[in-house]
Amino acid sequence: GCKENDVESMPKVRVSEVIHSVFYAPQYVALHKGYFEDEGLDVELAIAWGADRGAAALLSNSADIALFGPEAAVYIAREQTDTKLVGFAQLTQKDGSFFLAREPMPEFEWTDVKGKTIIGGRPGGVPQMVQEYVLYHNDVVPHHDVEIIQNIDLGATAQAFENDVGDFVQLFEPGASIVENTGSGHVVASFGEAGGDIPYTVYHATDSYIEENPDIIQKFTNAIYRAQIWVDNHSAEEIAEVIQPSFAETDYDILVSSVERYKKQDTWSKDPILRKESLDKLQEICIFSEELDKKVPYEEIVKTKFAEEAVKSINID
Amino acid sequence: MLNIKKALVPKAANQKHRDYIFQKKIYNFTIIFSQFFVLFALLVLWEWAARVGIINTFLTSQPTKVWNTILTLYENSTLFYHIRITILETGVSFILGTIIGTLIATILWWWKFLNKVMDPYLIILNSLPKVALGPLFIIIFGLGFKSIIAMALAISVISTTIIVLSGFTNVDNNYLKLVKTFGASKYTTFTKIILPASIPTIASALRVSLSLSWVGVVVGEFLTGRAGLGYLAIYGGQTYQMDLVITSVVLLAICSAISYQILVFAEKKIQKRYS
Amino acid sequence: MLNIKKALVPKAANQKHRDYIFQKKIYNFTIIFSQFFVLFALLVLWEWAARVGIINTFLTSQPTKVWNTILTLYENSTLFYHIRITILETGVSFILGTIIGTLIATILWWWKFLNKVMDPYLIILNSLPKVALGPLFIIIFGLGFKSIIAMALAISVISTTIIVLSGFTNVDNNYLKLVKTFGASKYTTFTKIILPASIPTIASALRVSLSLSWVGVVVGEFLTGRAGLGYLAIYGGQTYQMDLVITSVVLLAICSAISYQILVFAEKKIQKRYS
Amino acid sequence: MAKVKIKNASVNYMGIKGITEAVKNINLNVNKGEFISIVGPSGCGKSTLLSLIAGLVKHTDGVVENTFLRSGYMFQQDLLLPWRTVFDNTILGLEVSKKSTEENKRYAEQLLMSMGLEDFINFYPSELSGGMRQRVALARTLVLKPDLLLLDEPFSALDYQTRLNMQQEVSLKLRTEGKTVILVTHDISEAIAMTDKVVILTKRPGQIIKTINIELKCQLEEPRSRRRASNFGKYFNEIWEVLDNA
Amino acid sequence: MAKVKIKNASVNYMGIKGITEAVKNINLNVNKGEFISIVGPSGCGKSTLLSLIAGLVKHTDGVVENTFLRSGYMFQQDLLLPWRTVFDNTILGLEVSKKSTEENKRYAEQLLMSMGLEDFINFYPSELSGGMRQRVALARTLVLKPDLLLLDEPFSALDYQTRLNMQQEVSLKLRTEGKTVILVTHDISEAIAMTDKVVILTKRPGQIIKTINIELKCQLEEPRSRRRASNFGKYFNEIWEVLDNA
Ligand SMILES: Nc1ncnc2c1ncn2[C@@H]1O[C@H](COP(=O)(O)OP(=O)(O)OP(=O)(O)O)[C@@H](O)[C@H]1O
Ligand SMILES: Nc1ncnc2c1ncn2[C@@H]1O[C@H](COP(=O)(O)OP(=O)(O)OP(=O)(O)O)[C@@H](O)[C@H]1O
Ligand SMILES: [Mg+2]
Ligand SMILES: [Mg+2]
Repeated sequence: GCKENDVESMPKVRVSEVIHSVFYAPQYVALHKGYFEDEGLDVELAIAWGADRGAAALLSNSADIALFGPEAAVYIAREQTDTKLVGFAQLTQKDGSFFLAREPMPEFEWTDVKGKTIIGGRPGGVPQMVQEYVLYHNDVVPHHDVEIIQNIDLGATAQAFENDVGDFVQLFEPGASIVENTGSGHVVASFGEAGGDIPYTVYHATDSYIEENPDIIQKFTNAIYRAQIWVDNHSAEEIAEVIQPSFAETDYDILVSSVERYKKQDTWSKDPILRKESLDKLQEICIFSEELDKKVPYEEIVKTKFAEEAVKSINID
Repeated sequence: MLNIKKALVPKAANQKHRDYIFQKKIYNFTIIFSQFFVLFALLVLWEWAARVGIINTFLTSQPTKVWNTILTLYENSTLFYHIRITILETGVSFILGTIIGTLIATILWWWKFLNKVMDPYLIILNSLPKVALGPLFIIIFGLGFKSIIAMALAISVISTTIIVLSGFTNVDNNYLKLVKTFGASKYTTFTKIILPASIPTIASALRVSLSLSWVGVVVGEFLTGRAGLGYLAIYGGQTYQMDLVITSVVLLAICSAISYQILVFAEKKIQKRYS
Repeated sequence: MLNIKKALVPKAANQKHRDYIFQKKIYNFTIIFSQFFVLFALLVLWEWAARVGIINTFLTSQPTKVWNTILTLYENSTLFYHIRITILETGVSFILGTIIGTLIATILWWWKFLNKVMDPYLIILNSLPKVALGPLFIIIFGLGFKSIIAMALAISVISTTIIVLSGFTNVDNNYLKLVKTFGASKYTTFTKIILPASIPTIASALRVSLSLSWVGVVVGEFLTGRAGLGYLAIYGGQTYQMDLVITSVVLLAICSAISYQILVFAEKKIQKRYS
Repeated sequence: MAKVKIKNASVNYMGIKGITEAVKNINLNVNKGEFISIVGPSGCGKSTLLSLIAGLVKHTDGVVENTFLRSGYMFQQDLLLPWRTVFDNTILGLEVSKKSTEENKRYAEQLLMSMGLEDFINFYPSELSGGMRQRVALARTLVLKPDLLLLDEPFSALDYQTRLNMQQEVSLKLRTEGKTVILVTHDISEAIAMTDKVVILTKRPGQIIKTINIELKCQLEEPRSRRRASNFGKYFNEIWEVLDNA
Repeated sequence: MAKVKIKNASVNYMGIKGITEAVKNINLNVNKGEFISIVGPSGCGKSTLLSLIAGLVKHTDGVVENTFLRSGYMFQQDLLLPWRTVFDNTILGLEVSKKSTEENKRYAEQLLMSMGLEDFINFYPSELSGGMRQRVALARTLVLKPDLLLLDEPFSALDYQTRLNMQQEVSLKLRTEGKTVILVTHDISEAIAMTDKVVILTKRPGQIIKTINIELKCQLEEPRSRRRASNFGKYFNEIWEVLDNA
């Protein structure tokens, strides 16, 4: 059951998200269905526009909890040891990007991209690393068998593709839906499916914050878990309806189709537990891309205690 | 013809003067007409090119879509929310920027030694592309409002300082000599002469400060905004909604042009009194 | 003491004058000393705070790390490569921006009607936050160099135009009256009077154009750079190498300050001849 | 025979808010070789009258005829272009009116030499004193060989001593070359010292209130000795009184 | 008894590149009630000499004594502050020297009235003519009740007619109030018309080359009638020749 909430002094929690995206639907569900309030938390959302800045926000104490990929915590653990960022609740378990071609390719094989050009992401970013990893494991050597354009700002990749740059493009939602709508691109593969389970976005806090505020962390994890359950049990339309206020500027139909696509490939974790195997996989991908030389121990950057507690205490109704 | 002229130009000294004023009026009307025409033609051309398919509306949007986006935002009642946020941020950074810039200029005017010591640093700071400092501000000021204001101030304060300081130092030396003959102290000289005499310069510094504040707030919202027109633009960009990008750019242009005009109007009044 | 003075001030009209010059020299020396001291103190403080752990070096880096990063880049022989790229881009957009701005100003000076019609559009374009248009440039100009230059031009051209045009229209009317008594054509008036008389204004427009070119190139490299200091900064951010971010900011500051100084120097020479 | 004939001429400047009557009902004849000065309160339309004669503004009423071949203008400021040398400034008018032949250039040099500027031909205006600059301005005007010279307060920006010296020099130069001169000035003593006829205008709209012929008791037709004439003070007071009551 | 005594005084301005000798070996005594003028070529150190007497610059050599209680300065430009009304400009000196008592303010009003400015007390300087502005500047100086007035080319920025009128007015005002006056001017006729003693300086470094006592044959001690004196021209030429050869 839920803990008692003290309306008088709801602790304020400053949460930062990487970008503002349907990809994090359960978070908005928790927000709009009042799960945070139920738990007695006053959540204030901020956008960092980048995982690096989300991590910086935690380190500089301008956010209490930040949502980003655990690779940032890995890098930081590699660089220095005084402050550790610890992931305590996983939100998404798959890469959220899709692979689009110019023509529909029902029989798409990864080897079809040989000799072609792909618009990718910035070097060092997880989407790019996952792409290279997937390509490599499907017998395509990145940058050798295929040309990858990496110098385009994230906000301009779809436009560049529309403007006849490249043969394939890697896009997040709602970009993929929008490009499909214009008819100039067609989703041929999903990196979520191809890449398998990895801890793509995880809520982090500094180790000291977790130590000092175990209550808050627990309540927050509970709310997220409840939202994950709700999302799992409802249709794309229902989800879109709930999160619409956070996406007032986006067309409702696009919203539904984006949610649908994510839902279909099991993007959202069923529970907030970050498992060792999937972190290992992420680290492998980083090592593969030569952004990391050796793995950081799982225990150093992950605490599953709160997630496990949430799973135990909350019954699926 | 004559009657039309008389109706349009009721007051004139004589027939020649009436012709003259009539022609002037026609000329001014032609200009205003052309201005609207240019706008109208551009919009029509844009819309037409989009409909016929010469340009890809996914990339460049189109006037009717922009209009619809504005309507949608209005119906969501988020339109004025975003506008208000951005105007608020710009206003705060504009006022703060002017005050801080003037204060720094005052200190540097007062303490000449410091002025000379800081000189090269002012130049470096002024020529530094402050956009590159974005990440640092997030670290220092956190996400949100404070970082946005900090970004805007970083961009506007140094320029304001330099302009105001040059105003202070360019005050006619003869005024200083005059109050010296009255035995004025440095403080009196500053309050009675330097500051009021620099008001026209400060007023023109305001213009620079205002336009830099707009730029700064937009860059700041790109960096860490949760609302506002800059946020809308970057959000639209990240989610490939060019309609939203163009809409916010258009709204930004309108807002900043209006604020600029208000300032120019106020400036004219001030200039009149102080010079 | 006296001998030291004599050694330091070999030429002076008399003893009093020597004392005067000596004091001036001491004063100037104190200023330069203080300038270096400020720099040195900041660096030491930063380094110390980083070592003691007051500030988190992961976020703010530290002087020795920045220095090491510079050395590493140098050893990779990528240091001057990135610097060269950014300087090249800035140089091209600076020169192009000045030429285009002056050309537009010339056209508007020549064709007064167009000038009046375009007036409100110039104001709107000037106050438009051009950074928000980034994606559009990629669409129109493609990736890389051309888009970067376009971004820089978008940011600098309108300001240059406005300053140069105000220079053209502020040329002393009496000069125009003078050549009118010689029966000068509009073309002659422009080439013999307006243009040379505006050279000091154009020179000061260059300053604005230069600093906007730097900003524009950095923003452009953020958007679609494959090399250059702006690219280094964004790459550093992406891969959590704050050392690299700070290093590129420092390098940018140095480059832009140097270019600014060169310009000011050239400007002084020009001002001397033309006014 | 009068070469400039002005009959009942008026000049109005049009503005949106109203008409400015600058000068009104002007009747004036100027013969070849005459030295005439125009004095009047500031803003009374003196410069307008000169522009009218030069054909730079159009008269609203009346008749204006000017049969001089070419008129040369000299202004209060020297209007030297700071980026041109003394010589290049001198030939500006030649260049603009496409007459910069070798011969004319030689004439420009001669003019500069005759004014004692031979050592400064390649100097820039900023390196000259006020008097020298005004001399260059005169050379720039004379090099176009005007037969009528319109001087609009040519010395009023100079300091007192330089002004007296320039009056002397310019007066001598123009009289020896046999030019016709119309001089606008505020300075009554300048008008008396330099010209033979003083035309006094009223406040705006400028009308001719009185024309005084100056006949000084002096030996030489040059300002310095004219100033010493015993009836100089009488003319001064006469003009002063007319002006003061205008 | 001389109230200003200057003996062998020199003023040097120091600069990195060298010393500028502004004035040199000045010997000058000024008695109470005297009207003295200083003329000399531009840049010869006239303003420096005034500043020396006012105590604004220090002499490098010699002795300077000034036992006047308070000296008032008047400059070439009126230096009215455009953002202050006529009245507020007048009391600027009072405010700065912390003497803006009710009594002094009343005195300021009286002064303005005595100069015919009663209707303009609340006007801004930009709404006044040049002559009125210079009158306000005089009131601003006089309101501090100086016994010595230092006038540094006070009328040279005015147009000719206004200048003559202001000479008349100011001269009358200062003589009736029994002030002591030192006037710096370029204008020889102004010096003769307004003062009783003309001190002529050489080129820089300014040295006193000659002091001429003016004794005009006229009825009234006012510039207008002094100008009509028959020996006015004689003095003019005398000073002119000294200056021209200086
Ligand atoms: N181009 C113009 N348009 C409108 N009004 C004008 C124009 N030129 C002059 N005026 C007005 O006409 C009147 C006479 O001007 P003008 O310059 O001829 O006088 P002036 O006697 O030469 O004055 P000053 O003594 O100041 O040189 C003035 O009131 C002036 O404001
Ligand atoms: N503060 C100063 N520092 C250095 N040199 C100065 C200073 N003030 C004046 N001078 C120089 O001293 C000389 C005399 O100056 P001053 O102003 O006294 O001359 P002036 O006779 O009043 O000139 P003007 O006729 O132009 O008013 C000039 O050569 C001037 O350049
Ligand atoms: Mg005039
Ligand atoms: Mg002086």
